[in-house]
Amino acid sequence: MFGKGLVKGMQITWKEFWAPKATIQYPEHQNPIPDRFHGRFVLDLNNCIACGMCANACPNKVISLRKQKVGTKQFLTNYVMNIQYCMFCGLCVESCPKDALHFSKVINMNQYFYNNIPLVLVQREAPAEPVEKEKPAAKPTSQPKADKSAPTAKSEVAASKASDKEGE
Amino acid sequence: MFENLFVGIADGLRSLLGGLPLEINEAIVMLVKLVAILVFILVNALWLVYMERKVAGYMQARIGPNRVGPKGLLQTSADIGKLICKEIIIHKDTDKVVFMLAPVLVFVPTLMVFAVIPFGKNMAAIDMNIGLLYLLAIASLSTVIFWMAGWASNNKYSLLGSMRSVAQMVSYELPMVLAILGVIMITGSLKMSDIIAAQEHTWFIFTQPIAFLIFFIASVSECNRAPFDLIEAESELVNGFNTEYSGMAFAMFYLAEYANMLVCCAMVTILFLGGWLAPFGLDFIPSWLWFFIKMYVVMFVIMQLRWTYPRIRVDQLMGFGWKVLVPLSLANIFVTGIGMYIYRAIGW
Amino acid sequence: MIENATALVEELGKKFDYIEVNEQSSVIVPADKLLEFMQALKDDYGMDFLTNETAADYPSENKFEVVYNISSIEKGFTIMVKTSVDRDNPELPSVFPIWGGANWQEREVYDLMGIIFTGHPYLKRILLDYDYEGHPLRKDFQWKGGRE
Amino acid sequence: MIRTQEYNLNFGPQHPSTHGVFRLLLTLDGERVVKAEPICGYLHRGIEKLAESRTYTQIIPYTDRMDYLAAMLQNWGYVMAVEKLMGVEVPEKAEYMRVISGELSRLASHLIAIGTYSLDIGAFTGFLLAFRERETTMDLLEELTGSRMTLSFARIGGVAADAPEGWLDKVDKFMDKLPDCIDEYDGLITGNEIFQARTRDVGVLKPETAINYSISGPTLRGSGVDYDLRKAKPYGIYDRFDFEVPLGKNGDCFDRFDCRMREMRQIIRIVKQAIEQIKEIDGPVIAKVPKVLKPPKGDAYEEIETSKGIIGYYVVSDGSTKPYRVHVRRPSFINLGYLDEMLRGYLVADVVAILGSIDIMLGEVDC
Repeated sequence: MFGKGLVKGMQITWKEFWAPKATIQYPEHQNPIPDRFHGRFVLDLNNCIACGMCANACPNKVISLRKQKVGTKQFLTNYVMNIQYCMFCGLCVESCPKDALHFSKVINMNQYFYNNIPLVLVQREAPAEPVEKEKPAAKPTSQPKADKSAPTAKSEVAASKASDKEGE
Repeated sequence: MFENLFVGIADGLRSLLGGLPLEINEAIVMLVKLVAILVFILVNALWLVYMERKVAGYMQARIGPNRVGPKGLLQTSADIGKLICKEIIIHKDTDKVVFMLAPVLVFVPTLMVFAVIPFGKNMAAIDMNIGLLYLLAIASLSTVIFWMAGWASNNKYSLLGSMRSVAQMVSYELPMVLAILGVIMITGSLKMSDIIAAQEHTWFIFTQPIAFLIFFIASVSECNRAPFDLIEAESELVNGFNTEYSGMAFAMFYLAEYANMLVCCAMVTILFLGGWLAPFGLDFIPSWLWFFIKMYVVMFVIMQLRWTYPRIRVDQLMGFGWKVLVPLSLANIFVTGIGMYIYRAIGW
Repeated sequence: MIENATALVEELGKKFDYIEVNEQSSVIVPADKLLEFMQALKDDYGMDFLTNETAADYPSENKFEVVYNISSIEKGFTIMVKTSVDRDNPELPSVFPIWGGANWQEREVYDLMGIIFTGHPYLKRILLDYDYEGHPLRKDFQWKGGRE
Repeated sequence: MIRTQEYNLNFGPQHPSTHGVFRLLLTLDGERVVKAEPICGYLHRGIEKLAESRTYTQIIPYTDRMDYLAAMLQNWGYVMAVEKLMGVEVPEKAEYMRVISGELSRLASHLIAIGTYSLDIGAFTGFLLAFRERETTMDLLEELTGSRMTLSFARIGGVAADAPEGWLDKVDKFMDKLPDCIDEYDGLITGNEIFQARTRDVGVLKPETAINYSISGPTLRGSGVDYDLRKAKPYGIYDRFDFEVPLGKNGDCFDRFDCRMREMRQIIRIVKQAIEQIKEIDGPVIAKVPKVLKPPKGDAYEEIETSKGIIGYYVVSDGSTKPYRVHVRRPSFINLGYLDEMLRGYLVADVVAILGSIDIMLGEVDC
C-alpha cells in the first residue's frame, strides 16, 4: 500500500530521536587511540645506527638525515622530517632494521608558522671523539647550537621543543 | 490566573493611557500589540532555527548545537551576530536594487499575516471579519519576493530555483484554498475567532480529515520545506534562489523560512486543531499556552518530515499538486456540501 | 567451446596467421590488422568486455605498445592483446566502434601518451588542460617544477 | 509553436553533489538535459607518472590516494599485479587478512555510497546514520592498520601486520550488529515511496550497453549482468566463501542503489566466514620477499573487484627496482564514459540521481 514506506520512515526517525547518540564531545572526551596509530614520529636514539634506510624507504623523500663519522661509528647529527609531505604510510617505520623509529599516539602536529612544520627529531653536534667505547651514541656531549632549543639526546624532548616554537 | 495575562496587560495599558483621546489611546495600544508580535516572531524564528538543528541532530544520532550558551541555546544568536558582521557580496551582474530589496521585503508578508492570528482568547491584534481571506491573500505575496531574489541574482541556479518557486507556490495555493473552503462551509465565516469557536465540540481535523491532509501538505509546500524544498534543493541547485546571497541578506531569507513555518503551523492549529481551545476540558492551562503547544507539535512534525523524507522531483511535485491534491480538495468540497445538506435535512 | 584464456590464445594463433603469441600468452597483432582482428574477437569468440586499454612507451625500440585487455562476461577470462605503433607517427585505428568502453580510455591514452586514434568520435584531452603541451607519460617528457 | 532557447549550466567543479571536483557542462532546455559533457581532471595528480620514479613498495601509499574510501582494495589490486610479475606465493593467512580488511573497506565505501546517495536525493538522515556505521568500520580498520582511510596495508607478498589481539572478535561483533543497521537504512531510504519515485525508471542502463561501455561494479550488476570478479574468476581465496552476487532487473538508479544495499549483506556473510576460517590458520602474514624488489622483465595485468567496479593494474617491469610503467584501469573513470547518453532527456534533479547512482570517486577518476 502506498504510504507504508513513508510511515515506516517516520517511525525510524522517531525511534532514532530517542536512541543514544554517537557524538563524542571531542576535547573533553576522546576515542581511545589504538596502539598502531600513525601519529607523530619518535626516534629512539639509543637504537638508531644512522643507516638511512628510512630515508630510502620513504616514497615522498620526507626524511633527511645528516651523519658524521665519529671513531668507527656513524653519528647522527640531524634528523628532520618534512612532515608536510608525509603520507603516514609507515614504510619508514617498517624499514628500520634496529626498530628505532616509531609512531607515537600524538595526533596534534599543528604549527602556526609554515617554517615550524618540519619535525626535528635530532639536532645536535657530533662529539670530537668517541666518548665511551661501549655506547658512543647514548650520551653525546652535545653543545647547544645557536638555536634556542637545546638539543638533547632524548628525541622526545627535541621533538616537543620543535613544537614549543609555535608561539614565537 | 495566567489566562488573561496578555489581555490584562493590554487593558492595563489602555487604562494607563486613559487621559488621552480614545483614538490615540487605541492607536498606541495597537502599536504596542504589533511591536510585541514583531518581537515575538523574530525571536521565535531565531529559536526555531535552534529547535530545528536540535531535532535534526537527535534524529541523526547527533546532539546538535551544545556549545554556545547553556545547551547551545545561544547558537543561533551567535550565528546571526556573525552573519551581521559579514559582507553582503553583490556581484557586478546583479540588478542591485531588486537584489537588495528582496531580503528586505521577505519578512513583510509574514509579519502582516500575524496581525490577524489569534494567539489566545481575545488575543488577536485585529480580529478582522475577513481574516482568513486576508491571510491567504497576503501569504501568497512571498512568491513575488522569491522571484525577485532569483531573477535579480542573475545566476542560473537562482533562476531555476525561483522559477520552481513560482510554479510550486501557484499550484499549491489552489489546493490550499480549496481545502480551507470545506472548513469555511461549515463555519460560514471568514473570521478567525468564529472558526475557532465552531470547533468547540469537535476539531475540524476529525470532521475534515482530507481537508486537513491537503492543507497540511500544501502548507508544507508553501513554506518550502522538505520534501517540497525544491526551490533551494541544495543537492541540485546549490541553494536555489538565495545562492548569491551572503551575510545578513542570506540570514533574512533563512529566518523568513521559519517565520513562514510559524504562519503555517498557526493556520493548521486555528483551522483544524481548535486554535486556543483546550481539549478534554483541561482549561486550567491558559488558552494561549494551548495554542503554542499545538503549534509546536505541528512544527515538530514538519521538522520530522524534513529529516525523514527525500526531496520530490519538480515534475512529480506539479503532478501531485494538480492531479492529486486539486481533484481531492474539490471532491472534499463536494462531499462536505452533501454532508451538510443531509445534516440539515435530518436536523440532527 | 573455449573455456579458458590459454585455449583461446592457442586457437587464435592457429586461425590468424598474422598474429604472434608471446610466452606470457599475450597476442601481438600488427597495427594494420587490428580492427579486423578485434572485430573477429568480439563477434566470433564472445569477447565482449574491453576491460582495459592502455599504452606504454618504448623509446629504445621507437614504438608505443598499445595494450588491450579483453574479457568475456560469460566465461570470465581475460586475454591481453598488444599492438605496436610507430613513435614518429603514432596513429592507430580506434576500437570505439567495436567496444564503446574504449571511448574514455582512448582519450586518456591520447592525453597522456599522444597516440592519435583515428575514427574516435571525440578525441580530446581528458585529464589535462585542453591547451596543455606535451604528453606526460612519454619517457622523453620534460617538466619543470616539483619540490626538489 | 513556442521557440525555446537552450542554455549552458556549469554543474561543478564546485557543486555539492558532484562528489568532488567534477564538472558537467549541461546544455539545458528549461530543466531538461539536452546534452551533457563531463569534464574531469581537476584532481589529476599524475600517479601513473609518479609511480615510474618510485620503487615497487613505495607505490602502495599512492594507490591509497585513488579511491580513498576503499583504500585496501586499491592496494590489493596493485600488489596482486606485482606478485604475478614476480611469481610470489602469498601465505594463506595473509589472504584472509586481505579479504577481511578488503571487505571492511568495501563496506565503508558502500556505506558512503548509500549515504551520499540518500543525501543527493535529499534525505539527510540516511547520510548521517550510514556514517555512524562507517565510523565503526573506520575504527576497526584504524586498529588494524594505524590509519583510518589511507590504509597502505597490503604489502607485496602479504599484508603489513597480523590482526591485533581481539580484533577479529570485534569485527565479528560488529558484523552481528550490522544487519539491524542495514534494515534501518532499508526502512528509511530504500522503502521510502518518494525515494522510489525519484529513482525508479531514471537513468536506465541496458545490459548490452553496460557491457559495451565496459561499465563494471554495482553499476553493471544493477543492469542484471552477473559479472562480479569474485565469482566470475575468483582471485585470492574468494572461491572458499559462499556468497551471492546481487543483481538488479531494470538497470535504473534504484537497482544500482539496491545492489549496493544487498551487497553489504553479502559482505557480512563473507567476513563472518573469513573470520571463522582464519582462526584455524597459523603462519606468517607476509611471504619471504627480498628487501629490494627486482621483478623480472615483463608485464602483468591483474584485476580485482572493488566497491566501484573492476580495478586493473598493468605493471611493466624492465628488471630494475622501479616499474617501467604502471597503468591503472579505474572503474569510476570508465563508468563515467557513458554518462552523457545516460543523462540526456532527464531533468536537472535526475542528473544528481544518476551521477550519484554510478558512485564515482573523483580521486580515482582523475588518478
